[in-house]
Amino acid sequence: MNILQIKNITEGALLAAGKPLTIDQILSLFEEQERPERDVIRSALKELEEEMSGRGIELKQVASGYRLQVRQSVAPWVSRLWEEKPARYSRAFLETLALIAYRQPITRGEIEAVRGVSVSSSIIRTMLEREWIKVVGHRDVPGKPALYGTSKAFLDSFNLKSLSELPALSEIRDLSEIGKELEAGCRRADPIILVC
Amino acid sequence: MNILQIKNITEGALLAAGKPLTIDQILSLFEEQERPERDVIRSALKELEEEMSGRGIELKQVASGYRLQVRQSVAPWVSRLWEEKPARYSRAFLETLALIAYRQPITRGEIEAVRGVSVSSSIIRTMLEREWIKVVGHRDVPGKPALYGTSKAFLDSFNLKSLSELPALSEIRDLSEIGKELEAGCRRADPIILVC
Amino acid sequence: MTTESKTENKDTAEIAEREPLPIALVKGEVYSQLPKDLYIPPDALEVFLEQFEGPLDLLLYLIKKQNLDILDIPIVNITKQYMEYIDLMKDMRLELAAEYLVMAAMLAEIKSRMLLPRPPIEDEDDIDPRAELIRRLQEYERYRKAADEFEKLDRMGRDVLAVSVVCDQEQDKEKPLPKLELDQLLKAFSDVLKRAEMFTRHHIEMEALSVRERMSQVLSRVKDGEFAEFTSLFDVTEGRMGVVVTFLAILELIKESLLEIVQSEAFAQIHIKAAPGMVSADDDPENEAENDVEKAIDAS
Repeated sequence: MNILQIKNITEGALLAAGKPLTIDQILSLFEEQERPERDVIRSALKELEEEMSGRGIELKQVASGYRLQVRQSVAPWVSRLWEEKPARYSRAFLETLALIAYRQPITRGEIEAVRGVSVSSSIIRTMLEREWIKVVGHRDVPGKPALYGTSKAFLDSFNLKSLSELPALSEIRDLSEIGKELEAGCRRADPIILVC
Repeated sequence: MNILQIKNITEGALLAAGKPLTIDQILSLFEEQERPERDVIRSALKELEEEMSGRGIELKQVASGYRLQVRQSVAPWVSRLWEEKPARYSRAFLETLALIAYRQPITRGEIEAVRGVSVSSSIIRTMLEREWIKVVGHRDVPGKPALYGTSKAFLDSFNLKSLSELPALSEIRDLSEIGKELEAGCRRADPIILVC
Repeated sequence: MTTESKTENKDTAEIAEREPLPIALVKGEVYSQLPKDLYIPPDALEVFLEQFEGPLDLLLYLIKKQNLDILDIPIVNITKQYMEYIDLMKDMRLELAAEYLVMAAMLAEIKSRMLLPRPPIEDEDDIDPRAELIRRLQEYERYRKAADEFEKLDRMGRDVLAVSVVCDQEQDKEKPLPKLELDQLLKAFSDVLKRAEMFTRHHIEMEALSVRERMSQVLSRVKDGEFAEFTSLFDVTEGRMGVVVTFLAILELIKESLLEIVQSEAFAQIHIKAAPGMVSADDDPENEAENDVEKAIDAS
């Protein structure tokens, strides 16, 4: 099979799949005797990417594979196809998601401790239903609270290849003396709670 | 707006829409003051069509407008995307079938009583359609519930001559023990074993 | 913390007190003080207050509004303002989350500690509550910022649009039926038994499979409503075991009121027929009310 045919199959598959495809998934489209080398697929992807520069679509590598998507420069026009505007997420939603993304695995109680307020069940449920987060285990403390982590679908949804592409978390500034005292005290038993 | 941008918007829209678009629909994506002439869209479509010749997708005019679709020459490969591995039977399905096999004749209510959850009609229907089970009678209680039993087709599909060839419970024990060992090393014997 | 920064801090606080910076923006109008004599439409204020994501958020807001550094919070001043907001929320009868009150208590405690002369530190574990507050504020602020960054990330469906192109052959393929392995079935049965165990105290006693199978067979034989000769149900070629199994099956069916057994006179032919309720099988009414657990599990 010549490289043009392989490239066309790859392009057709990426356009029709409706989700990111891995190189393995693309390879599995070929019968064993005609199956190209991985490198051939890789170079086909590279060629596609080059051909598409300056066009209405682009090839993007995200967490669960390669994805053809509408180029952002034309998205404002194309999105007029749908009347509904994409949902806006509440601050509570985004803060909770950020905590899970940066601090995973994390329990709900730990999220609440940082945010200073309780986390509504519906937020967690929405994220689980969207498969952006998943239960990755349980902390071995009374009540066995679930530990949450983010999924590939989360990265895909935010156009990211890996967690390392997340914007860097701002630094905590040095607390000088107070900070040292604090760390030595191991942030356990908080006197404030006793006061209340 | 230059022709390249218009072409890219047209391409993006056709790719994202998932259905044919008319020229009017494409025009409606542009704000009034930037909206191109119909002929501009027409020639953009023509250019797209030419660019796509020899590629994995093609522009096709159908009754309800223009549509981008996977080129026939690569469709046989691309369609393997949906050549799913056969789905797995759900736990509810397997448990229901197991109960019918081992406890026949049995009513749906009895299955529900053992499983502790309701049995969906679709599961029973699937088994009846596949002719794995059949109604062998009705229990003489209010509602006259159907009594289910397994059929020859069920035995055939497991390569069994008669139900007596189904593994006895002692073998189930071995099996579940083996499964356990495989799963998590040596865990404690499970309570069923003691009972049987 | 250096003395210098303390002085600076004091200055800032004083400026803030002399010329309070705007605290609220209601319908485009800037309010620099909490309402004492002025009227803010209750709806607007409610929206304003509700937008806080908790006490830390409110505190951060108060600090930021005065261009203060988290590390140098003028506790007295901030506490005062915080309490005013809390009072306001109470007045508005907003549902005030307990977390706000916890924070109020914490601030009050810090304030009192700072006003009172400090005893020499005896307990080394005694954490400066102000440090703890600063730590929490900083920690929260990081994730607040991160959430803002998340909002800016390209998002599928908003900034990035998926493509979907038709592939004509996709509908032609028929999904193969899943293959079922015997061990899967066994596993399922053992799972269900395990669960059933949790529903009942009865021991699960399984009977021989063949009896169950024979019960189905016998039922099929008699389900047309006709009498069947008792003896005709037995197949002697099956030998002693087969006969016994058939007999057990019949007994079991009678016990379950599925069969009727009739003998017109002593020593006459015994006939078997389906119990009166046993209509022939074409439709199954799907509602079954009866059935207790024991009946199903403890069949023998």
